[in-house]
Order: sequence, then structure tokens, then C-alpha cells
Amino acid sequence: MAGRALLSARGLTRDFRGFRAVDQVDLDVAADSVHALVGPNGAGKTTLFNLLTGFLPPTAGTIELDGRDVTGLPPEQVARLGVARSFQITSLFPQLSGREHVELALQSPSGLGWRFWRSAKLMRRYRERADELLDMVGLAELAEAPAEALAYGRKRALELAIALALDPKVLLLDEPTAGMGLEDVDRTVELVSRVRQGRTVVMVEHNMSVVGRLADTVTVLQAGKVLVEGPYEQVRADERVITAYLGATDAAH
Amino acid sequence: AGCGGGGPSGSGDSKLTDDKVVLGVLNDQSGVYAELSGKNSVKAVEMAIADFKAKYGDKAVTKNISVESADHQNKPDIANTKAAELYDRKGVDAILDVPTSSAALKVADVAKAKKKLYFNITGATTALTGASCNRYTFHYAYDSYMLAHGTGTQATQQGAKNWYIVYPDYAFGQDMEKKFSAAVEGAGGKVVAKDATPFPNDNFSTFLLKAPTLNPKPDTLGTMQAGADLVNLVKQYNEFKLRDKGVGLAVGLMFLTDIHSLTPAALAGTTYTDAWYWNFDQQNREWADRFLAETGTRPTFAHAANYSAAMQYLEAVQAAGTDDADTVVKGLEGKEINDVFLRNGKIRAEDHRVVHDAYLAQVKPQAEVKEDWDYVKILKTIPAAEAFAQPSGDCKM
Amino acid sequence: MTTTVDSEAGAKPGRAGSGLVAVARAPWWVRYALLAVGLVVALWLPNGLYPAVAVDILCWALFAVSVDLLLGFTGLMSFGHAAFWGTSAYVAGIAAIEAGLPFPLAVLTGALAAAVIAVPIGYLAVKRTGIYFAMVTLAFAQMIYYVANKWGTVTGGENGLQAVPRELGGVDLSDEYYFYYAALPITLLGLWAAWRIVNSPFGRVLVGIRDNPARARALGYPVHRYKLTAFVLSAFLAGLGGGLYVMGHQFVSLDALHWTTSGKAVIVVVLGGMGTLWGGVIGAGLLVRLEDWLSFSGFEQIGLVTGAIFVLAVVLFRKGIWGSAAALASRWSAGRGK
Amino acid sequence: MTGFLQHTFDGLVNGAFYALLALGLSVIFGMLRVVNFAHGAFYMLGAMGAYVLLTEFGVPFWWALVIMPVLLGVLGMALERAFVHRLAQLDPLYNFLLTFGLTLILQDLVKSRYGVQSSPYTTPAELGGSVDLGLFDFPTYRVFVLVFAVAICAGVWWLLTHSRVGMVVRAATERPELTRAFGINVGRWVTPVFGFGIALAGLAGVLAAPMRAVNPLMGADLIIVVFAVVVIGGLGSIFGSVAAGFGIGLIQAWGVVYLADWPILSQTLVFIVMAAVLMWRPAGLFGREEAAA
Amino acid sequence: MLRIDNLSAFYGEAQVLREASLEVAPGEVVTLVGRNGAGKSTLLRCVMGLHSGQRGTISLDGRDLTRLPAYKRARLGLGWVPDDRGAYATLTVTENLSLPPRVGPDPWSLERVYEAFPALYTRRDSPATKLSGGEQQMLALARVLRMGARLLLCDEPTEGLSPLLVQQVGDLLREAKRHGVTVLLVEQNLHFATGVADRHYLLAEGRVVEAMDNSEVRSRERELLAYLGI
Ligand SMILES: Nc1ncnc2c1ncn2[C@@H]1O[C@H](COP(=O)(O)OP(=O)(O)OP(=O)(O)O)[C@@H](O)[C@H]1O
Ligand SMILES: Nc1ncnc2c1ncn2[C@@H]1O[C@H](COP(=O)(O)OP(=O)(O)OP(=O)(O)O)[C@@H](O)[C@H]1O
Ligand SMILES: [Mg+2]
Ligand SMILES: [Mg+2]
Repeated sequence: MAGRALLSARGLTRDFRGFRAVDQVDLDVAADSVHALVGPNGAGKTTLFNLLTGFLPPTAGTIELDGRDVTGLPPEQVARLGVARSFQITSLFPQLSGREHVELALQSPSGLGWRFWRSAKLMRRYRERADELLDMVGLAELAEAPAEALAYGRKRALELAIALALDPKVLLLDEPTAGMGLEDVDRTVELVSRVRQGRTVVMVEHNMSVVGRLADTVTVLQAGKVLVEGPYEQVRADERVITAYLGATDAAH
Repeated sequence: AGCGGGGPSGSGDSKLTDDKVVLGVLNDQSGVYAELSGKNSVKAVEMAIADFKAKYGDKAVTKNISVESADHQNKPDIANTKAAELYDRKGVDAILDVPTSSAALKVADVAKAKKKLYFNITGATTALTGASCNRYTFHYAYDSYMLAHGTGTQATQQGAKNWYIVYPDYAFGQDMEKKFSAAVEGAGGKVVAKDATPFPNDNFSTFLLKAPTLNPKPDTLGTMQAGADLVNLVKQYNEFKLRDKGVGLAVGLMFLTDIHSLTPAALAGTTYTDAWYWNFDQQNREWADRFLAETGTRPTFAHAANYSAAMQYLEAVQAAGTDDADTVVKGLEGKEINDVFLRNGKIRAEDHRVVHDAYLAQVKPQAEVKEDWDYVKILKTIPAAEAFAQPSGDCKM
Repeated sequence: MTTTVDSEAGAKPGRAGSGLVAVARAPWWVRYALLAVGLVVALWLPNGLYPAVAVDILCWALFAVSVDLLLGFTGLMSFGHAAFWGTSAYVAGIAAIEAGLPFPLAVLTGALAAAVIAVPIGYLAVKRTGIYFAMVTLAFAQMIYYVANKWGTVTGGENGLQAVPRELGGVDLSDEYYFYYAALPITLLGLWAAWRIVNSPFGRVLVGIRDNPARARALGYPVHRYKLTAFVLSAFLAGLGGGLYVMGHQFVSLDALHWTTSGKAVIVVVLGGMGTLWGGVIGAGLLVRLEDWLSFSGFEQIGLVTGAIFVLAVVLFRKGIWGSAAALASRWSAGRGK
Repeated sequence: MTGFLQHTFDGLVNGAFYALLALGLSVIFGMLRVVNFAHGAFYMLGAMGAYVLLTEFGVPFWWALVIMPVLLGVLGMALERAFVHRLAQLDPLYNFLLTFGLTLILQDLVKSRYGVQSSPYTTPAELGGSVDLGLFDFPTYRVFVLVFAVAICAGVWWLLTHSRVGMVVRAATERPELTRAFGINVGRWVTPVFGFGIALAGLAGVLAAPMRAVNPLMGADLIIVVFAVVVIGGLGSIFGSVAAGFGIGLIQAWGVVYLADWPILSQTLVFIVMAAVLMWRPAGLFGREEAAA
Repeated sequence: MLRIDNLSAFYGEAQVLREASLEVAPGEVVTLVGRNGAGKSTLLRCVMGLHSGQRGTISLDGRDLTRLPAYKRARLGLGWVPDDRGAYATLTVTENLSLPPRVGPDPWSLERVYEAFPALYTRRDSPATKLSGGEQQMLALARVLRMGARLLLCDEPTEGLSPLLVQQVGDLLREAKRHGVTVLLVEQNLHFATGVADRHYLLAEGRVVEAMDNSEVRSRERELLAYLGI
């Protein structure tokens, strides 16, 4: 692995009213790798995601995507440049069906969304691909149900489907398996390993077995700072990581 | 009068276009002008019809005379639709009243298009007899010139020399201010300063604070405010004790109903111009007593003017023997009239301004108020010839 | 950028599912039948109603639909749409008086002017959502009201703009009855445009933005710009209504810009059914007719009646007329489907 | 200089009304997420009520100052029970619309009973004179209004930040279900707060009666300016609304004097300030802002 | 202590619980396992009195709760950790913790909470929804402990927590149990569940299909995982 860095951050810092959530983080995500971010709750992982995707402007530091400075760009532009994300706390359009979600995502890069003088039937061109994606995450039968009526685990799956629909260069997944049953976890792992082909994936995950199965590189954050970075096996064995994050029993698990 | 609006096409021996005469009162029955005219104007018109019938009995051109009324809520668009509807659907031959300048002007347009009569009573704009005049529209009672000129000239002649004028910053106020200042200066007074105030406004203290500090110190505060703004201003005028500081008050536009709501005590000594006053003389008082019996309240000038206009219209129909609009208009033009409302009245042919005597009024001190609604004494009668502006020349019939 | 409070807005008022979608999913013949009935009623209207009232209904229908476009499909409740309605009315009126434009062109000019002033207002207003948006638009509209009031030389101040000519290539339109038929095509065009916008890819994005703006941004949709575009389009439609209105009455006054006018437009939409588009048309018909009737009825408390209807509609009848009918119809068809 | 101070003082007095109204609006919004369009109508009811109490029952100003807020508070609670809480779980826009409808009703009810003409109400005799403020005199009543309003604003602020009330009601409004699950009887807390906010509007109304025109429409346009004020201060921020209230009062007073040559500016000043605040701090000067989304 | 008989629940027309019955003895920790969408959260909401559209009876210490509003149930000693964590945006962390009234004999003090969850202490003045996901989860748990509830209804309390914290939560629940608190726990993580619980109910399609004890679960782990998976 260890290809060139597709997404990198230098000295990235974010303050909230005097509280430093992300502190001087340097991060290099190699192209075509799966990069996991782990760390105790409140370490700043989600905030880092928010910074990388433009949802929060950094207090200091820079972000580069594929050699281009994207610091301070609004989220929609970051998304346009090929960075898609899922949200830790499920974020969907409650009244739209799963299929409509995916169609909306598929349409996004095309500029079709501006055509207020054309018929919405034009969006049918995305149907086939949308159903494919839904099928991929196991939502084929639920394609018509409004998102608000889905059980939690299904919503997570739908999040993943719409992130994939953007066909992103970089896919940022915030705890993609949280709240999923075992089968869904397995499916998600399998799915991520499938879609990582030709893509870069950054994920926040507390489930260490998922991290172990997917990640090429693991960065451990603590209190906003990078604690350790390295391959999974090495990080898991690190004393500092065990005390700060894994705890004695789970490290063995 | 039917939908065609063309020449007389009477049936039987009647020369009426449709066997009946219908008067339409279109005014504000729920808003700011509701008390000033409102439903009681309809009553006044009904009184006129009754009086007309009593006067002519069987000789009346028709017995079939009625009133229709509608509420325009002071909204010109509603006034527009209502006016058209009154003429077209309700068979109205003449519309009366119509307060609020925008509505008043709009209805003039409708009258012109429908070729039906229109007597504006409660609109203040001089445009009705100026650029917006037309053959079918008559302007009764008062207008902004009468108000501004009356008070400005007369109060200055009565001793007010240095004026501070505040006016609301919209067309009516600006127009009033111009006329008022001209009148004051024409009568030898001096306008020390003038200020436009926001409109609407509930805080005039800035101006009231300023008044006594001007140089030379004004002896009179001339206000062109109306309605709630006037009430605000007067209340605050008293709060800042300007009268005690030697600054009197003269009001451009005030109605009896305003005095009632502010109480005479708050306004004691204030001068303004009135078009008619119910307790001016015996004739007025008798009519006012009848009105009181009908409605339970004393009439404003608007009520009397509505009565008068209805009466004069009916008289004109009677004289012409037809309700054909053009014939009636011809009969009215140039006519000289004296009735309970019009003193030395004349309907000018050039612009259809109905001129008549106006009055400089002063609010009595509380102690002198002996009777409800008897709030003012008339200082001076302004002769008809002076009370209104000469035809402006803008009017092309 | 929105605040926490904004994003907590919770359930949005216009549930697209209640009206539009239900009809869109109705069998084709139902849709065409409804359309046909609507057209027949539109063609017949000035024969059954006083033509001037019928013209008013057309104007208000456009106005209401423009408000619903924002409210029901973008989740933005404009309480200041009178600004666009009124501005267009003034501009169209002035265009007809000063430049002697034939009435359709004057109306178009007015609508364009409304769209133009919607750009700066919208630019600022779409920074807020929910209830703030309502308050901000209300305040800006009031500001325009003050300006128009002050700027009497152009707007005629409180006298209004009088005697606006209404002409079209020598055809005499002074009779309201004929004018109605001249105005109808413009109205239908405007309504069709609104329908098209809602049922376009753009419309779908708006619904997404309404339901979850943060998600929409993460999908790459510039939310503010979409909202602004919707705002301007809506202002244009409101402007069409306002332009027709000035032509219909041949005059316009400051009332057209007052916040009560904005409020009335919202009442019409709620009455007809938010997020249903056509509900606004029905609401307009009802309210205009009701007001017309009330002003001859001798009943003075018009605000009492409209206010009470409104309160009842909000408390008991939130789907409005169209929404309720659609819900009934879909329940009925679902029942039959079993 | 004296002139400037006078106008400044005057601006503060005027601002006191904005502040009191904005305070009530913010209490209701901050706790219940309801933007009360009818706030201006309740202000009017306060003033009309004082007038009715005086003329029909001979109740003097001082009593009205107590009675009207209590009466209106009770009315507010009744309305909350009858309507507002039914809509609490829906988009806040519904309650905005509801209170808009209520405004029309309240205005018309008063109109039909008392007409639109302004009703007379005079300054209580005790406050009729003027106070020497060193450099200039000022009507006693205005000084009273200012002092009284400041005291009320400070008291309410203290109450809401130093007691459980604010916390519980905010919780109850945000997630009534969850709050119930914590053993809190939501209705018992929310209703009085709504009443309290209404009472504040009524109080402002009674205070206005001696110095402003008392009529059914007196609150109609005012409320829009107050909306602008709370947008500037940050809706729901008690401190922000009060500060913005006084601030706008000041700016307006200065504007009228120092921008006299540009009346169009001085009259739309509030809205211009609002636009500027929206550009620069969309959440309002003291509103909380979240960057994300 | 808690007894549920023939509980059915509906969302509109859709039935999500079908005559589910279960029982929790005082001082017991019982888990409810099942696939996504099985109706676990719904069951807890029914117990709390937050779900309209239900049939069946729920009783606490022999007392019928069915007609009691939610706030009265809470005052009987029920504490709920909602699956969405239920953080109040308009309240700070401290306020979130101070909000619930004390309903049981042994409420935690604020100090004790902050000692157990130092992360909450550092963020004590920030609005609760600004916390990280895991912090919000801690907050939700800490909040019911502050009430001193006798019966905890915990809906996936370990979701999104770091492994270290998951262990801590396990310790916490065990400690609560030692103090006589009863717990009904919804949990996806079987490993965690067997670590803290005495018994388990398996919920499938709204029915309680099986009741097991720890040893049974351990011995049938593979089978169960497969079952939960499919
Ligand atoms: N908008 C905000 N305002 C204030 N503080 C914030 C905000 N967002 C995050 N924080 C704080 O910043 C810290 C980092 O939060 P973040 O959500 O990034 O954590 P995390 O690593 O994703 O944790 P978890 O695993 O629990 O999701 C937390 O202490 C949180 O309380
Ligand atoms: N608001 C709702 N409207 C309609 N259906 C709903 C609603 N909430 C839940 N459901 C449905 O009810 C069923 C049970 O949901 P519930 O949330 O109780 O499941 P769960 O077992 O807690 O699942 P999870 O493990 O994903 O949290 C699901 O099929 C879900 O789709
Ligand atoms: Mg996180
Ligand atoms: Mg659940």
C-alpha cells in the first residue's frame, strides 16, 4: 500500500468556545487504502470528519485533497470533489423512500437538479443503478418504504447506499456498523471491502473486529491529538492504546 | 339604472332608467373611519330619502328609492370591486362617501367608466377635483386645502406667529405641510422649522423635545398627523407639557371623533378647521337631535354631508325628471345650495368642487364642556369663497 | 449556516405525501378528469361570479401557489410575499402608465422586477430557516412597505397608483368580463410553471433540502443556492399574480405591500392545504369569495371571521381542503385495493 | 450635548417597550419554541384593558398594572391549553400561524366592542410632573417606565437563569415525551410560562396606555419591529432580546435626529440593522450559532 | 417485579409486537435480544408508557401500569435510556443531569457521575447535543442513574462506545445490580449481554420466541448468532 496521500491534513485544529476538540492533527490517507480512525469517545473523530468534509471550518490548519487545497470549502463543494460521508447519527430524508434517496444522490453530480423546467421523470434514468445499490446493502425489498419507517439498522444501511451512490474518490464512514446486528455487520464489512476497489475509505469504528478486517492503517486519536498511527496489529498491541481505548479484556477479544 | 348605462329607456310613464333610484354608500364600516362616517352615514342617507319622500309625496319622481351599502375596509381594491358591483349589480345610481384617498380616487375611476354619479364626502385629496377629476364625480365636504389653509391662515391671523410644523412623511402629510406652510406665511406668520415624522409612529418625543429649543421659539406647534398618530402626538405633547412651555397646538386634520377619543381636556385650546359642527346653530342642532334619535349619537360633519349629498342628488333627479346621469350632472353643475350642511354652497362646474362655508374651531376647556360631544366653539366662519382653493386648472373633464 | 434551533424544526408543515403525491399517484383518468373539471370551472367562472371577483381569484390563486411553492416544497414560510406581489404590481402599473406597455408585457415586467428584488432579500433570508425565515421575510417586506410609502413621487403614496391603462393591441379590455379571459392564459401558464417546478428534478432536490439540509449538502447540493433559486422563482410567480392584480383593478395601493396581504396569502394556502399546490387555488377561490360576500353582508368583523377560520384550519384541519380530500381519496382507494 | 443626552434618554424609554415585548416573546420562544405573533395583540389588550378598567370600573393605573398582566396571563394559559399545546409537537410554524389567526380575532373583538378610535387614558396624577435629571427635565412618567422596565427585565433574567423553571420548561418543550419519561408532568410547567410571557406583553401595554394612542391596532405594526428586534438580538436569548430592544430604541432616536435629512434611512433603520446582523451573524448578536449544517 | 402479558403494539396498521409476554424478577438483569426491527425498542417504549396503540397488560410489583401516564410510571421508579440517547439540545450537560427528579432510594450525586464519566465533566457546560456520540450515550445512562430508578430500561446503552467504555458500562450495570437495581436491557452485543445479564429473551418479529439463561446462551452461541443473523 502506502501509496501517495490522497487526503491529507496538516496541523488541523478546531476549537469550540475555548474547548479544543481537534488539536494539531496531521493525517495522511493513502490512495486506495482503508484508513480507520479510532479512539475514545469524544476524541474528536467526528469533528475531524466534519472538518474534512467542510461541515466545520477549521480554526487552524490545512486540508488537501489530491494535491488541491480544500480548506474552508463548503460541504457541497467538498462532496463535488469526490468526498462522500455518512453521519454517525443517522441523517436521512424522513419522508423519501430509499430509492428516492439514492436517486437524489446519483443525480447530484449531473447538474440535473437545477432543471426546474424539466420533468422529474428524467430521474428515472437513475432507477436501475439505484436498485442495484439498494440491493447491494440489502434494502432491495424496502426500496419503497419511507426512511422514517425503517428500523435503525436499515437506516444505517441506507446511509451507506447513498454515500456510495456519489461514487466518491474518498468515502468517509462514521461508525457504519454501530447499532447493526451481526449479520448486517458482516454484510457491511463485505460491502466495504467490495467498494474499496479504486476508492479510498476513511472510517470511524469502535468495533475492533471490523477495523481488523478492513483497515490498512489505523490512527488512534485521543483528546484531539494523534496518539498512535500504524497497521492494525501494531496499534492493537500498543500499550498506550490499550490503556486509553481498548481496555484489558477487549484487547484480547 | 341598468347595466347598459346608456340613454333613458324608461318604461311606462316614469322617465327613470329602471323604475327606481338607488343610492349606494360605500365606506369604511369597520376601520378607522367607521365612527366618523360608517354605518351612521347609511342612516343619514336613509333620513334624506325619508325627508325627500315627505317633501314631494305623490309628486316624487319615484317612490322606489333605496340605499345599498358596502364596507370597503379602507382597501382600495375592495372599494374598486364594490363600486363596480354597486353600479352594475345593485343598480346604484350614485355612490356616496368613500373615505381614504386611494379608495376615493379609485371609485372616481369606476364612476367615470360606468358613467354613474359619485359624491365623495370623506376623501381629503384635492386630486379628486384636480388631475383625477371627471364628469361624474363631485367632491363634497372638505379637502386637504380647506383643512390646511383654514387653520394655517386663520390661526396665524388669530395671533400664532412662529410655527413649528411636524407632518407625517407620506403623500398626504407632505401635501398638507406645503399647503399649511404657504397659508401660514401668506398670513404673515413664520415657519421656524418643520420636520417629517415617520409614519406610522408612536413616539414623537424627539420632536417635542426639540420644539421649545428652537430659535426663535415657536408659539405654535402645527401638526399634520391624523388618526392614531395624532392621538400619540397629542398625548405626548401633554406629557412634555409644551402648552405650559408656551407652545400652543394647532391641528391640520381633526375630527370630532378624535376629540372624543383624546378627551377635550387633552386638547383644550387647540384650533382646527371643521367643515360643519352640529351645535353651530339652531338648524344644525335640530337635525342633530333627529340624528341622535335615529342613531344614539351626535352627527359628525360626514354624516351631515352624506345627508346633504343624498338630498341634493334626489332633488336634482326630481328637477330633471330622470335619473339619467348626464342630465343629472348638468342639473347639478353650477347650482347654488343652502341646506343643513351646505351654507352658501355652490357646485362649481369647472371641477365639481362643492364649496361652502367652513369653520375655525377651538376645543373648549373641560370646564366648559356641558354636554357629550359638545366639545368645540366656533371661533370664526370661513366664507365659502375663501375656504376652498380656486380651480387648479389641472382638471380636464 | 443554520443554528441548532433551526435544524430542530421537526416535522415540516408541508407533507408532500398528503396531497400532490397522492394525486400524482392517482390513476391517469382521475388526474385528467380533475384537470378537465378545473379548466371548465375556470372558463365558466366569470359567468357565475362577478367578473371582477373572478379576476381577483385568478390573481390570488397565483399568489397562493407561489407561497406554497416555498412553504410546502422547500419548507420555507415566507411571511413577506406581499413584497413581491406589491412590487410587481407597482412596476407593472408604472410600466403600463409610463411606457404604455400592453398588459401582458407589463405583467411580465412586474414579475421580473419582483424576481430581481427577491435576490438580495432571499440572499439574506435563506441564511435562516423555519420560524426565523418567516420573521425575516416579514421584516424585509415591511421595509419595502415603508420605502414605497415614503417614495410617494413614484408610487403615488397612499393615494396609490391610479388609472392604470389595460390594453392589448387595440382590444378593449375595459370590461372585467373580457379581461378575465385575457388574464386566464397567463394564470394558467403560471400555475403550470409552478406544477412543473415542483415535479422537476429541481423540485425533488427542494423536498430533500426541506427534509434534511445537512444531508443534502453532504450529497453535494448547495443548499443556499437552491433555496435562493426557489425563492426567486416563487417571487416571480407572486409577481405574475401581483401584475395581474394591478391590471385587474387598474390601480394599486400600499395595501398590496402590507404584511396583512402576506398573511392573507398564507391563510389562503393553509386553507387550501399546504404542500398541495392546487390547494392554494381552491383556498384563493374560497377566501376571495367569502370576503366579497362579507363586505356586502353588513357583518363588520371580517378579521374575526377570517381569523377564526384560520385558527380552526390550523388546529383541526391542518391538511386543508385539498390535502384532506386527497387523504380521503387515497384512504378510499386503499380500502378498495384490499 | 444636553440635546444628545435627552435624545439618548428618550431612546432608552422607547427601547424599554421593545425590550419588554422582546423579552416576553423570547421567554415564550426560548421555552416553548413558539413565536407568538399575537404578542402585539396582547400588548394592545393590556392597554385597552387598563382603559376599560379605568372607565368602566374606576380602577386606577396602579391596580391596572397588576390586574391586567394577571388577567392576560390567565387568558394566555387558557389559550395555551386550548390551542398552542395541541400544535406543540408540529413544526413551530403552525403555532406562528395560529397566533397570527388569534391576532386577527383579538383585534376584531376589541374593535367591535370599542371601535377603532383611540381611547383616552391619562397619566396617573402621581407621575404627571417631570423630574430634574441634572442637565434636563424629563416627564416623570417616562422615567418611571424606564426604571420599571429595567427592573422587570433584570428580574425575569434572574428568575430564568437561577431557577429550575427555565431548564424544565426548555426540556419539556424540546422533547416532551422524554421529559415525561423522567417523571415530569410537562403540562404543569409549560402552560404557566406561556401565560407569563403573555403577561409581560400585557404589562408593556398597560405601561403604554398613558403615553400612546390606545386602540385595537396599536400592536399591529409594532410587533413587526419587535420581530426585527429579536432577530437582531437572537431569538430565545433573553439577554440578547432585551439588549437589542434598548439598542434599537436608541438607534431609532438618534436616527430620527441625526439622519433627519435621509428620512428613508431613519425610518427603515431597524430593518437595515437587521439585514446587517443577518449578513454578519445570522443567529443574531447573542444567539447561539452552530456552524455545521 | 416487571411483568408483561400479551403485549401487542402497532404503528398505524402495522403490528410490531405480537402478544409478547415476559417477566423480570427484582434484582435481575435481563436482556432482550433480536434482530434489527424485531420490536425491542418498541417494547421498552410500551413499558415506559410512551407508545400509543398497544394492547395487553404491563404491571410493576403487581400494580397495573397500563393506564398510568409516563411521568407517573417514572415516579414509580422506572428509568429509561432511549435508543436515540435523548440529549436535550437546549440544556447543558449539567442541566441534562439535573433535570430528572429523584424517584428512587439511591440516586447518584452529580459528583459521583462526574467521577464515573470524567468526559462529561470536561464538557459540563456545553449543550448536550454538541457532545460526541459516545458522550451522549454516557449522558443518557448517567441521567437515569441520577434518578435512582429501581428498574432501568436500557436501549442499546453500549452503542457507539469505545471498548474501554463498554467494559465500564458493564461494570456499572453489575454494580447497580449489586445495589438491588433491576435492569431490562436491549443489546445487540451477545458477548456483552452474557457478561452482565442473568437471563435473556429472544424476540423475533414481535414475539418472544425463547427465554434462556447464561449458560444456555453460551452453549448455543453459534446457533444464536446464526439465528440473529438470518
Ligand atoms: N459543535 C460542537 N460544539 C461544542 N463541542 C463540540 C461540538 N462538536 C463536538 N464537540 C466536542 O468535541 C469533542 C469531540 O467530539 P467528536 O464528536 O469529534 O468525538 P468522537 O471522537 O467522534 O466521539 P464518539 O466516538 O463518541 O463519536 C467532544 O468532547 C464533543 O463534546
Ligand atoms: N415511527 C414508526 N413508524 C412506522 N413503523 C415503525 C416506526 N418505528 C419503528 N417502526 C417499525 O417497527 C418495527 C420495530 O421497530 P423497533 O424500533 O422496535 O425495532 P428494534 O428491535 O428496536 O430494532 P433496532 O435493533 O434496529 O433498534 C420495525 O419494523 C420498524 O420498521
Ligand atoms: Mg463520533
Ligand atoms: Mg431499537
